Amino acid sequence: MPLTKHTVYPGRGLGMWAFWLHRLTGLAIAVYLLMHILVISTVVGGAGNFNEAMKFLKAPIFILLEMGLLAIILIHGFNGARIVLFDLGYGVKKQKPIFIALMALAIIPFVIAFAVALPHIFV
Amino acid sequence: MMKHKVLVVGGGLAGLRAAVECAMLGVDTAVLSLLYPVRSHSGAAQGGVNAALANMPECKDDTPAKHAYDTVKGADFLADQDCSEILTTDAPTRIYELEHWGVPFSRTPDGKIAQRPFGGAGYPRTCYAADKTGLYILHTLNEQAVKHRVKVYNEWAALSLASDGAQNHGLVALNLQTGAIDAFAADAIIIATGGAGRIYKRTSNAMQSTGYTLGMAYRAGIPFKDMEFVQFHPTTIIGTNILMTEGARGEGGYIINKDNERFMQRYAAKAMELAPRDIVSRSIQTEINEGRGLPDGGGCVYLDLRHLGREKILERLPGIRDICISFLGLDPIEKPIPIQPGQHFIMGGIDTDKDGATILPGVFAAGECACVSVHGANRLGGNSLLECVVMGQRSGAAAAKFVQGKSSALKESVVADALKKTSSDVDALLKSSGKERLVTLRDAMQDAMTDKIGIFRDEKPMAEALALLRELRKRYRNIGVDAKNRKYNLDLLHTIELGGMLDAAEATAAGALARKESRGAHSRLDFKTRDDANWMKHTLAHFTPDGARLDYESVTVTKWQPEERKY
Amino acid sequence: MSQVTPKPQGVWAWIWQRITAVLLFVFLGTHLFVLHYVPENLSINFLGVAARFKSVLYVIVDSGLLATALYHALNGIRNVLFDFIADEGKRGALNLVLWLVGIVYLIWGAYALTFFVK
Amino acid sequence: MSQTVTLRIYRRDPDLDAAPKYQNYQIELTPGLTVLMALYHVLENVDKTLAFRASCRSAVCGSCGMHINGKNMLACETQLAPLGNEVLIEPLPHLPVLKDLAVDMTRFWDKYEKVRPYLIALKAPPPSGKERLQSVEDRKKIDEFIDCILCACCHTSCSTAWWDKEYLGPAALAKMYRFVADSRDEGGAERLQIAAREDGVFRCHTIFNCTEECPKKIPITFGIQEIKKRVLWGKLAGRM
Ligand SMILES: Cc1cc2nc3c(=O)[nH]c(=O)nc-3n(C[C@H](O)[C@H](O)[C@H](O)COP(=O)(O)OP(=O)(O)OC[C@H]3O[C@@H](n4cnc5c(N)ncnc54)[C@H](O)[C@@H]3O)c2cc1C
Ligand code: HEM
Ligand code: SF4
Ligand code: F3S
Ligand code: FES
Repeated sequence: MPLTKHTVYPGRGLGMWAFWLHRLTGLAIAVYLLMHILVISTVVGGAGNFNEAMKFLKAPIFILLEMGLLAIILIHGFNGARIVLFDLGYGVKKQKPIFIALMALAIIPFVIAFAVALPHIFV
Repeated sequence: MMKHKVLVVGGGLAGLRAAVECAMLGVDTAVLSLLYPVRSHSGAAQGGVNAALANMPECKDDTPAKHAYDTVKGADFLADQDCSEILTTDAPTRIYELEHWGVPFSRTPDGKIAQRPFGGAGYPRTCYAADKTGLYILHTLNEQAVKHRVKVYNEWAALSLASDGAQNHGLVALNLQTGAIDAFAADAIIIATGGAGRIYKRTSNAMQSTGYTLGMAYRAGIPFKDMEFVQFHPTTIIGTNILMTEGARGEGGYIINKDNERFMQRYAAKAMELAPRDIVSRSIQTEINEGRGLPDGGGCVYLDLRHLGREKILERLPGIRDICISFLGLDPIEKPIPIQPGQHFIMGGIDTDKDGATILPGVFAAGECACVSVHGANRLGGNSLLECVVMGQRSGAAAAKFVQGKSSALKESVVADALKKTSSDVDALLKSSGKERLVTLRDAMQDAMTDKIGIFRDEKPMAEALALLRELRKRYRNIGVDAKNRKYNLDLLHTIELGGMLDAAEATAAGALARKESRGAHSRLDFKTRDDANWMKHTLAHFTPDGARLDYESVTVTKWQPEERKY
Repeated sequence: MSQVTPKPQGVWAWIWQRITAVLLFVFLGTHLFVLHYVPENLSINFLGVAARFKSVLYVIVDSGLLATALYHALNGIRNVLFDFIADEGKRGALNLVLWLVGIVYLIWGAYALTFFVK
Repeated sequence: MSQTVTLRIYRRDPDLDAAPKYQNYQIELTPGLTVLMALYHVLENVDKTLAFRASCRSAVCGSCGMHINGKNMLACETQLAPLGNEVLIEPLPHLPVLKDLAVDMTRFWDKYEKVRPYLIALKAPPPSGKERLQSVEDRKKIDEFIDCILCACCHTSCSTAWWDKEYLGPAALAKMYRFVADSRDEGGAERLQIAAREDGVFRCHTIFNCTEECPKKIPITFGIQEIKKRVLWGKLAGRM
């Protein structure tokens, strides 16, 4: 028998967006992690190859991407803290304000990192 | 063809309680229900269920006997007193049992089941669970049915009984989900299909409380008892007629007409809005009839809570406020609530004995559709849920006993014949080019019942209504349906239901016209007083193709002689 | 009433997902701090990395990160996929694949991390 | 001055239609008109083949859960006027459609039955035959969760329940919590075993749609989290 089709529930529950953010960022970091380990581990192959690869990655565009990655990690990490909090039994009935507060909090380390990275983007 | 020892029709309080009883006794039992059991109208009951538990300090010396007396007096002495005594004697056992099964009753400070006062009762003896007693009991009984693995045929409508005249062998039913018609062979059938409020235009009952199965039993030769006794609730909201509990007036609400007048002072100067239900209903109806209704002489008056103030409304009547906001789009803190009296309960129904047995062997009935009679001419609040669990249990036990003691085999051929006949009837209905339509006939019936067999009754309008209903029954033979597909065909279902509703309505009108007195909920303008000499008797209505044939049966009196009803 | 069939319980995986999450907060926090808040580290080159990999403390942090992140990431992927795979057999196969990937990565990563430690 | 609203209704008889059709019906807005009453108007006066479920029309029976303008709600308690000029009415998401707005609830009831939805009392009732005592405070603990009317609005808004057909889902778990939190229930360990299985509480990703959509405002996710916690401590203490 046929079902109605939805991929995302059309309601606008903040909790659901938090879930989707968490899931997509998690998967993104997971993919990145597997690549990252491979790339960095080429260091065992000696300076030549490694520096060759890294020079390529030093372009400002990659630093910007790096900043994007940081944002993703911060979202996932701070929301992860929210999930763990709920699993310990705290704050379940206040999920929305807690989400907003944590996301606001996550902006702080991001801004600092961005400020540090800024000079390298425009070299 | 499906086969069961006991087949319960209806999954409300009465049906589920009966099914659980049979299952606990080890009898093969199934429930056949038009609605998923938890959707039954029992879930709408708010106030509570009566039993003399003597749990509150104010009711330490309450007893089942006092409860029985209150019931008989409330019934205006038309109840069979032995039955009322059974009802109230079984009550504590049944309520404790519900508690053991998990009903989340509200509690007293010492942890017992809490009780509240209700109209017509000498003590606070209505056990309650917040303002959702019916919902919680219904769900708990459904849980017990799951526990005892009772098979449920969900969304099946019973259409006709399969009787050979001497005994019943099963029934024929329509599977709404597929549109198929099939037969069930069963040694015993328990009909527990609830009220018939939908024969009226304005009713607090659910859409599914049509009373179709009353007509089904009636056509199989089982008489109705006391159909003319219909309870009207004074305060149901306009439009949907959802109930506004008596608590709204209990907290101090006013009722006003279009001139802003608290008109109850003209009808019951002392009790005002808190006069008994029937009196308040009659007063409101008089105002409307005499052109002082709203808007501009229309069909309602106002229940005004504004003077109670925001705090009190939020604290004591939050449920009422929610209903007004959701269903009327108005906030009673700021605006008065348009209300009108509405049909609420039928005291009469399928005639049964004190074990739920009807005169047709193999057919039992319990709950609001049955008339034992414990409510007589007027039911007390909180006694109806009680009747469902007490009579549900008793009819379940009686059906189990009947099945176990039965020697003669089921005649499946009778069931097969019934299936053939009913199937061809339904096929014919689907194919029919009949000119008449559901909505026209139904609206005419509902209007006639509401206007002429309503709160006030009088010879002439009642005779007109009866004639009209007989006419409608004739026209019904020429009815057709527009939706031709089988699956989930609501047009077909509602059209079939109308047939049974017309039977119930006609019998109600006939009984009312014949009863020349005023008793309980039956209030005649031309015979204003109770007449025990001539009318202390039950009306029995028997089916004939031309309309009800009436005869009468005496009322059982054990301890209490009739006296004037004063509160 | 439907019979309750005992199935393998995913509770421990769930618990470890939380434990690794908390650990990651620490490890990843340190890792990112070292990389993003110390400006010299922003440009990655062989000498820098090799130098860091000589510091025992750093290697300990990154080893911890490696193990927890691998577990957390692969178990996370498993969680997502389990929403769509109901079949017991396929779930088993997926578990196996993820464990293999995890172990291979762990060995390879550990080898690289400790390469410069003398 | 009369105002009209367009009802855009999902129509499908799976026996006849390969794909759903959306049909428009114009309806005149009257004061207090609910979505359900508008549907009855269409059924009785415009299109008699329309199928939907309803009974109590007062938000207690749980029949009329539907997907209205993108959210699950009870048609009977929803006023039409604030929903705008065009109102989209579809069946509850991700349950097989029987016909039009009526869905096949089998899967939903299966989950309900799986959680042993009845009071498990191992000890006999008090010898007096009277009620088990329960303090007012203990009774309060189940206040919210006993209000469930099994309308399936929660279950059909939960993405996990959409994807993982085995997942018990929010309604069944809310029912489980209703017993877990009831001081009279003695099925604790048995219930937690059920909750701990692969199809149990640990498949909940705290999406919160269930809690958001429950017309009875039951904090379902809270209940699920409470069960998780109990299973967790049971596991850690080696009790399970
Ligand atoms: C708003 C309201 C409030 C009330 N409050 C109280 C109160 O506080 N206290 C009190 O004591 N009483 C109260 N009552 C009265 C009481 O609720 C009812 O009398 C009682 O619940 C009826 O229960 P039942 O089991 O007989 O029928 P119902 O609960 O109506 O169940 C009928 C069953 O029959 C099934 N059915 C119907 N037709 C068919 C068919 N053709 N084939 C198969 N199945 C069919 C339905 O699906 C349903 O499952 C109230 C009534 C109303 C309307
Ligand atoms: C900063 C530390 C981190 C914290 C606090 C954290 C927290 C969490 C938590 C609690 C979950 C469980 C969600 C659930 O079951 O619903 C989760 C899931 C997940 N995490 Fe993390 N995480 C962190 C870092 C990472 C990293 C570094 C990766 C990738 C390498 C990652 C990838 C994932 C994935 C793929 C999921 C599964 C998503 C899902 O189930 O929807 N996480 N995380
Ligand atoms: S928990 Fe709420 S949404 Fe879910 S079935 Fe119960 S009442 Fe409906
Ligand atoms: S929406 Fe579903 S995933 Fe959990 S919080 Fe509710 S059950
Ligand atoms: S019709 Fe009963 S909940 Fe809407």
